[in-house]
Amino acid sequence: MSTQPPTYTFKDFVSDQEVRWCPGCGDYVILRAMQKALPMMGKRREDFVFISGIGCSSRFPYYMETYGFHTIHGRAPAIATGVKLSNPALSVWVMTGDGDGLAIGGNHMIHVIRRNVDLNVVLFNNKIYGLTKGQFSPTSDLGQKTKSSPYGNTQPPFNFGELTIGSAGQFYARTPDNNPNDMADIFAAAEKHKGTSVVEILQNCVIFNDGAYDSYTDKTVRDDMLLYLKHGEKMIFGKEKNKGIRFNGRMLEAVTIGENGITEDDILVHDAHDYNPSMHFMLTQMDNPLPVGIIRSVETPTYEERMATQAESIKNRSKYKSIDDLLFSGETYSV
Amino acid sequence: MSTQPPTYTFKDFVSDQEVRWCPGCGDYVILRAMQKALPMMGKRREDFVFISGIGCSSRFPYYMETYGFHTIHGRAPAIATGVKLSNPALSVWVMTGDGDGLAIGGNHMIHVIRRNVDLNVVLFNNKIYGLTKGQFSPTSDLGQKTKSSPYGNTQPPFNFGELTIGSAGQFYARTPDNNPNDMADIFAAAEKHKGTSVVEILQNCVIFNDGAYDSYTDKTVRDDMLLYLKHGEKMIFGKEKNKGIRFNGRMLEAVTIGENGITEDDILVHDAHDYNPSMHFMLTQMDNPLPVGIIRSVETPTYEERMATQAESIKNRSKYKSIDDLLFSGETYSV
Amino acid sequence: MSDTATTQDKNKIRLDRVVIRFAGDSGDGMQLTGSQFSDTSAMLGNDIATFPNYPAEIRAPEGSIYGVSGFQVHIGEVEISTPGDDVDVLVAMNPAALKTNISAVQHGKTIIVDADEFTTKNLGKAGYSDNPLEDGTLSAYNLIPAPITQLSRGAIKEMGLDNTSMNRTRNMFALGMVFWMFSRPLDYTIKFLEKKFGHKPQIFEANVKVLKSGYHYAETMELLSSAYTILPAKMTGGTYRILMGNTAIAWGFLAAAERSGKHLFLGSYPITPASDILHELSEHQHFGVTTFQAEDEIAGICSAIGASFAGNLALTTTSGPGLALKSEAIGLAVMTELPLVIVNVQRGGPSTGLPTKTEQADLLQAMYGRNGESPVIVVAASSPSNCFDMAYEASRLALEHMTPVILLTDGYIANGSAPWRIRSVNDLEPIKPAVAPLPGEEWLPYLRNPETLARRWATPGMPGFEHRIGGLEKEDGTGHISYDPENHEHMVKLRAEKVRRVENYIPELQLDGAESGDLLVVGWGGTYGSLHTAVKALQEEGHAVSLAHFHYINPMPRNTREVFSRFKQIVVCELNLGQFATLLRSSFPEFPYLQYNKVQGLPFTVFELNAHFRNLLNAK
Amino acid sequence: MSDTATTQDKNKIRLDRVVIRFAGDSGDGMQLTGSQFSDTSAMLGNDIATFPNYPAEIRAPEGSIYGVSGFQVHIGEVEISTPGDDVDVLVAMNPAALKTNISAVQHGKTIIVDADEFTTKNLGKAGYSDNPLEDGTLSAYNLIPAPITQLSRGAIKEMGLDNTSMNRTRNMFALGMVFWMFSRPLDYTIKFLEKKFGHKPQIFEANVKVLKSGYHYAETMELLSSAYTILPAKMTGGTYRILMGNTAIAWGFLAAAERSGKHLFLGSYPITPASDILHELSEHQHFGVTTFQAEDEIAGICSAIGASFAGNLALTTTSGPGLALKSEAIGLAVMTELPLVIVNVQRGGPSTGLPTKTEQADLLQAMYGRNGESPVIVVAASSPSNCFDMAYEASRLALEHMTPVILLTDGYIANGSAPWRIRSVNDLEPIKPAVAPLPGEEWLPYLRNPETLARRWATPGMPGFEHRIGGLEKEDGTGHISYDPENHEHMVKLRAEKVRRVENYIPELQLDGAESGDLLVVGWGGTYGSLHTAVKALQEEGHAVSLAHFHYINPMPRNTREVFSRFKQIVVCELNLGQFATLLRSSFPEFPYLQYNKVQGLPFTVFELNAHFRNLLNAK
Ligand SMILES: Cc1ncc(C[n+]2csc(CCOP(=O)(O)OP(=O)(O)O)c2C)c(N)n1
Ligand SMILES: Cc1ncc(C[n+]2csc(CCOP(=O)(O)OP(=O)(O)O)c2C)c(N)n1
Ligand code: SF4
Ligand code: SF4
Ligand SMILES: [Mg+2]
Ligand SMILES: [Mg+2]
Repeated sequence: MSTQPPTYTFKDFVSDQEVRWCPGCGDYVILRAMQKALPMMGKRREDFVFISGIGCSSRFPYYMETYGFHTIHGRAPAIATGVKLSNPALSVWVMTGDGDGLAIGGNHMIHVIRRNVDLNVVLFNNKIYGLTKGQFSPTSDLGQKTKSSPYGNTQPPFNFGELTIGSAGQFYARTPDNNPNDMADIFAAAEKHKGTSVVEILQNCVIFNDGAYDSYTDKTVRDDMLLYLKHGEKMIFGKEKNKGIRFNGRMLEAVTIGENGITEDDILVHDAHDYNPSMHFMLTQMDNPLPVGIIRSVETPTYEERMATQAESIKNRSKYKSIDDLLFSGETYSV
Repeated sequence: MSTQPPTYTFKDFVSDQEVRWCPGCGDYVILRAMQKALPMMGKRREDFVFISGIGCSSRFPYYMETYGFHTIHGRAPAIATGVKLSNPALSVWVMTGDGDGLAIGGNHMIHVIRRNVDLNVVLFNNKIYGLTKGQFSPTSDLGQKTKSSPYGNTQPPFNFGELTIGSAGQFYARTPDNNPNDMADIFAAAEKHKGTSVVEILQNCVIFNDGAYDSYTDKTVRDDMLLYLKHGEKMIFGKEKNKGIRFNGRMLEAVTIGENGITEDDILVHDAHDYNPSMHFMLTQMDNPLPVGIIRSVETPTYEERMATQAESIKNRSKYKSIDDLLFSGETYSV
Repeated sequence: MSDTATTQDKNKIRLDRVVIRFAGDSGDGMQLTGSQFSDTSAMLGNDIATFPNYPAEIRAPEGSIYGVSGFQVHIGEVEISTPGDDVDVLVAMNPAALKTNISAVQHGKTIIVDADEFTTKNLGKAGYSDNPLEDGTLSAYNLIPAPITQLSRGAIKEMGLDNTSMNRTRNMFALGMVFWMFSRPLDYTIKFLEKKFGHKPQIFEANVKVLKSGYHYAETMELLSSAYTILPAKMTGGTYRILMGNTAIAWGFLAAAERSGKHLFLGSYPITPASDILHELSEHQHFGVTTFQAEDEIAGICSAIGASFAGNLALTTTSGPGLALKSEAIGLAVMTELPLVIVNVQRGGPSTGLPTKTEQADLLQAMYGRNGESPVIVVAASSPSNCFDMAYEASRLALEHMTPVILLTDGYIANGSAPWRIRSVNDLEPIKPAVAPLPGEEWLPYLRNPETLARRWATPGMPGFEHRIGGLEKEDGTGHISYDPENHEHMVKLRAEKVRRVENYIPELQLDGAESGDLLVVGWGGTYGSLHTAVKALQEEGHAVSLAHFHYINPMPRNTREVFSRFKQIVVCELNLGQFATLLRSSFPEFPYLQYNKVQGLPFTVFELNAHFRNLLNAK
Repeated sequence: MSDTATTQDKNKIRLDRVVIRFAGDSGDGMQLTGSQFSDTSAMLGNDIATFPNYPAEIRAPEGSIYGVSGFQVHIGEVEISTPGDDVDVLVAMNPAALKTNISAVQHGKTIIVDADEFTTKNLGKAGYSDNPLEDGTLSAYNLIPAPITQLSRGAIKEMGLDNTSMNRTRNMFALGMVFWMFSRPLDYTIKFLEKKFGHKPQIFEANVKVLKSGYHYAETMELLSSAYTILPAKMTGGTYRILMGNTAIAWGFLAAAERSGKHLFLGSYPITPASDILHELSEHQHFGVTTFQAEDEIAGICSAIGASFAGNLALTTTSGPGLALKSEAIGLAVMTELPLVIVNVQRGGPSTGLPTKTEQADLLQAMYGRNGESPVIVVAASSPSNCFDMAYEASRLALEHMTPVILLTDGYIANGSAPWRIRSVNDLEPIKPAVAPLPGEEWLPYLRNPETLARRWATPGMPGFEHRIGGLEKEDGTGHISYDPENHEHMVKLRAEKVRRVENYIPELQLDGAESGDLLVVGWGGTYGSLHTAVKALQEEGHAVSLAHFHYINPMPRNTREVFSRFKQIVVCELNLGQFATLLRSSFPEFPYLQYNKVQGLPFTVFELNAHFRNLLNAK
């Protein structure tokens, strides 16, 4: 870690493994965005670690020329915690899916967020189990027909933004899978953020849930259906940039500037750094338009920082300077 | 279920098992409150089922003269789901602790809440693992010294209210362990509510975390530190009933009526039934005063209702009226 | 199909069996093609067995080696128990399909390829540097290079379809060719296409046209000196259907629910190759079946335990890694003596292993994978259609003996299919679940049936039987928590004895072959087809060899020791390193056991078994 | 304590060993009292073994049967290997303590009770209808009813303490009495009290006063015809301390981390009786130990696997149900060939079972509780102090052989304590973990050491060795995903062989006793003390009996077969229904194995073993 890292290009992060996702899968965009983002991060290649569970999305580490671990279903956050606590200098990424990260892995997910371990979590949310060929997931829509819900899904979905904030999350961003540059920027911001950074990607599965996000991302609607958030800027959207978000006394709502006496002054400014998560929570409650970008980004001590501080203070006080001190401590006697 | 249930008293719900909690444990109050509440519910005794995991709190079912199942650590919500889906006429209670329900059982907890299975979840939050003799739990305070955090806990806690709402929860109530009557009322409301009802009890463990809630519940402070919420009423508290809650443009805050030009009109009215959880979330963010009572109570279809509706509609359309229809369906041939 | 009916009877060479493998890109519809061939053959009265071979990837890039999908069909006038070792006819729709499948074809056998696909680009993707159709490497085979793509397109060129749709008909051309070769009529497939494409008449018509073109092409070009025919097999009279193992499992449970008067509850989490059971049961929720897709395997089994506590026929389905996760909860069902069926469709391990491949390496996990002395019943299904019976049996044992039952199948029989003689549920022996006594009768939660030791089962909602159970050690009778040392030992032994006594309620071991002899082949589970075929062939040659195939593993049939004692040699054959042999050695240490093992993610071939047994017989 | 020093030498009856049990209410401080007695005895040079018996409840109501807490001490001039079967002196602080402990006391032995506590109310709570001190039921014992409460209060009545504080000194009175009986000095305890109550001088003083009162009371009242003494044992020279099994485990890992140059990482979730290992290591985070209390057992082991991937000595600790939950993840460590130690402190099962009691019934789970062919090293500790050695051994094997190791202990040795001869970490054989080659050297993730087959280990942060591993089957060498059938079989066998070869790196089986004979007693794990004592007694009587005690279970020592062949009979003794016997039968089926089993949540008594072995020796 002593010398300046070399200047990398995305090619330095392409592994020799053939990429095996279905042609047209949204995962390709994520891979490319990541390979673009890593050279921006000012870290050495050997210090990146990608950890995944099981799922199409979890194949990700194989394609990165970094350290990687394709583990077992749902457990990537726990394994990544072990890696990070062992070597805090590493940049540790958890690559997961809506099934891997929120069904079987939901507990590890909320706990890692609560602890604020300095990991970057990227969740590929295609609202379906891809690898097992199309069962509903915890983010599938009500009524969604899948192999295991042939008559329509009856389980209301998680909203991952809401859940992250409900788990005391300090960084949450959301981005569609059709804009690799924005995505790369978000990855870079996630890496820069100290603490658990959660990035949810609205990912299209062309085989089992094609078009899941068309109502937001289709060219014809996206200007009106997506709200691109930027810290410190007004929450304005729409083809004509004439719509915005205000608080109506109960919740956030979209309004048109110039209608019903609404002026730009009524429109809220996005403060991603507000320690109190109330506004961020309210943003996660919106779906028309759907907020994308960095919704929350607040720095508080990470778990490993707290641990390190504690260990340091023990060292200073402890009467045991070596293991032998401990073994021979207290009441001993000789024969 | 045909006839009117008999008139019960609390004694009808006392089992023959000797209660084995430590003298002075807050769990006794919960037990008594429950035994008081059940006769109010208009159900037959055989239709109550208490399901727990492992922990001091999870001993609860043994003491109730109802059906009961003391299962394994963390799994009560999943087991209760099976019971309820099998027999929706039952009143099914999940009795759990902060370790059982939020550490090992955290995933089942958030999923049961998301699905809105019509269960009543009572979580005894003593911020400690009691049964295993005093390790920190996911709700332990930062810095809390326990057997496994001899130098102070370094893991920031969950706020269970926040987590419930983050998991799309529709009913959340919170109550201290020193008021069995209020508690019984909340139990009755939880049972009445269709969908997952979450009740968090601020429970004192006299042995391993005595006084954890003194800063809220002690006689000398409780009027100023607890905000008793009632649906439809203004959020007013304080010994002099002169304090209240308002929204300051960013979050909720406590103010004094009559100071700085604040009048009663500025004080918010509690709407537990608001479908949008924004205000409820903001209430969970407060800790001075700490809101208690029913914070959210919104009826949406339960999981088992959705399932039943679907099964009914399949029945009407299906070409298979019997299993034999299915076995002999499609392409068959005779030899 | 009337215009081909005439060719059915004359000029045919009669075969007693044939193995055909259709192989192509994942997008080429090989599974459908293969099923059409096997279904048509079944309708003609052949015995059949099929096995699909899916690629591990969902949709690998076109033309890639790892994107090849295959479907093997074995049909016969004789009894067919396996999808067959060696392929008589390989249909390879592209170079990658040829490359990955040729090792299954012996010299002298037939290979049909779509010659149009052997372009430089496709050859490269498959890793061929030269074109095998031209460099003579296939000279030892009966190679039929047909311009399938061109001819398919030609047949429908005037219809104005787009390229993709035209290409999608290629499989029908190949199917037509093979139909001609084996003298199968087209009408079943045409009916099928009608149903499938009814709402898209143009696509329907195109497919039929191409199908017929393939048929006529084969006939016209006289690709083969003559067509073959396979006459109907001699099968027990009855109504048949083709059934996949996983569907059979699902139906077996539906039948068991019906015949036990219990509601069926499935708590599950998807995992290859078990998910299809969940899919199938999810289709039938109106039969009083509840399927609950849980957040993980633990919640899957726990919801089932809750459903069992509430009085249901409770079921959970999974594969190896999922069974590992369920370990702790199975122990709870053992302790609380609740009925529960756990289906484990085995796949290649350890860990994630080879998820799409078959194996038998979860046997010891099923036996011992829990803390404490935690006995369960373990049974195994031996074939796709036997899956129905064993699902029924597992339900019966769980409900009548009040204990968890693990039913082992594997990826091979779960995805394989075979003819199944349909039985009406009314013809099945009824199941009599343990029940609580009538109101007022004396009852305690751990009162037992003195014969089976099953406890009597009261469920929430029954007035007067309120009680509490749990995972702490129980006092026999009352079910109260007990730390008493003697009670604990009593209960540990009682739970073991309860499972042991199940041997009185299961059939004795039946041998395939004579009751004594030189060699006893021992197998269990999904290897039955191969073992049976190999042993039968040797018996026909006059060897004194028999097969003892186990469906019941814990407890084992009560005549096991006696059967073993009547043979000179015993060889235990398994798709693992010897797990059943381990079990047999500890149960019946008095016999020496030879082992024959294979751990390649593949079933045994009849050939390798045959050779091995022959060696053993000759060596002695 | 100078004023008692004079009584040390005269008028003493010399005993070679004595067993004392202190029993009272959970609040009575019996654990502390017992430790003071055993520590003092250790200081005097006695060999000792102790065992606490906690109630299942945290704090049961005062005076209740299930609230009784006990602590047994066995001290001797001779070698002591168990806390003892029968109690020579029982101290019972209340009726419930008498009731629950009297069965361990033989007629003629001594019982000291606090007579003040035998009130009608307390007798009722204990379920006595009559007062046993008065109704003659204790006439067969040497009963010493002392008014302990009254005398304790009397000794400090002028100090102005509140009632509760006064009552809390009662245990010191009893301790003083027993100190006198066995001629122990008080100074060690006085020093201890000073440290404990240093900040509360009044309480300190009160305790010392009461302690001395008890001592003088015993002396003055001439309760016993005379005091006893137990001379120092002949132990190997060195510095000793008393060590509890769980502490020994923790320290063994600290030492292994130091001697392997690795950072120690513990990922764990609390569970009785394993939590103390987590507690102990949490105290020492400044030694480069990271303890991570995870949300559950799965996260516990997974964080450890992550730590192992990152290059640490990784550890997870649990008990039975927790091991079940870790099953799937252990498989991942097997497949990725990462070093990992899993400590399983066994308790009574199945399911939640008897969580505070001991058992050995997780052996087969440790061996087989995973999907697929998933071999791991299994070792077991045999005594509290051996826990240190086996923790060190488990670390060595994991790091040098790149594979998970399961270390089995049990509640009995985990909570028991015994003298441990302290070794400086510098005197321990260094551990040489597998390492990646130097920068530039050729390397692949699954390149192996040709002898051990351990793969070479590169960890994140090392430039030039970036690579990816995972749970899918690996191609040997490259570590790439491979679905190749032959590679799979090769790897399955290789993983088994890697574990098998560990037999070349572990010591041979050493017998306690002659190399051949009439009876070989076989044991493993925590039963060593009882087996050793029982066998030694028979040897002293001239019987040809030896003990083969296994610390290494998978693989077993390479001379096992040979050792077995030299005895006429083999009896396998375990606290389960015969799990090691099952393993032995399948590994060495040529020998007949007798079994001796007990499943009562309790250790073997020397008495019952002795009787059983004697029968076997006579029968032959
Ligand atoms: C213990 C275990 N249970 C189940 C599975 C099967 N499984 C593999 S991936 C997966 C779901 C994948 O869904 P998701 O995480 O959304 O990933 P995607 O394929 O959609 O990217 C499941 C159920 C498994 N491999 N292991
Ligand atoms: C699988 C498993 N892991 C761990 C344990 C040990 N254990 C029992 S209860 C408990 C925590 C109890 O804490 P909580 O739920 O807060 O209950 P409390 O005792 O405080 O009421 C733990 C860790 C167990 N019984 N099973
Ligand atoms: S199945 Fe869906 S998620 Fe998986 S690779 Fe294919 S398109 Fe992508
Ligand atoms: S340990 Fe704490 S929570 Fe448990 S019974 Fe005692 S006081 Fe209650
Ligand atoms: Mg997905
Ligand atoms: Mg608690």
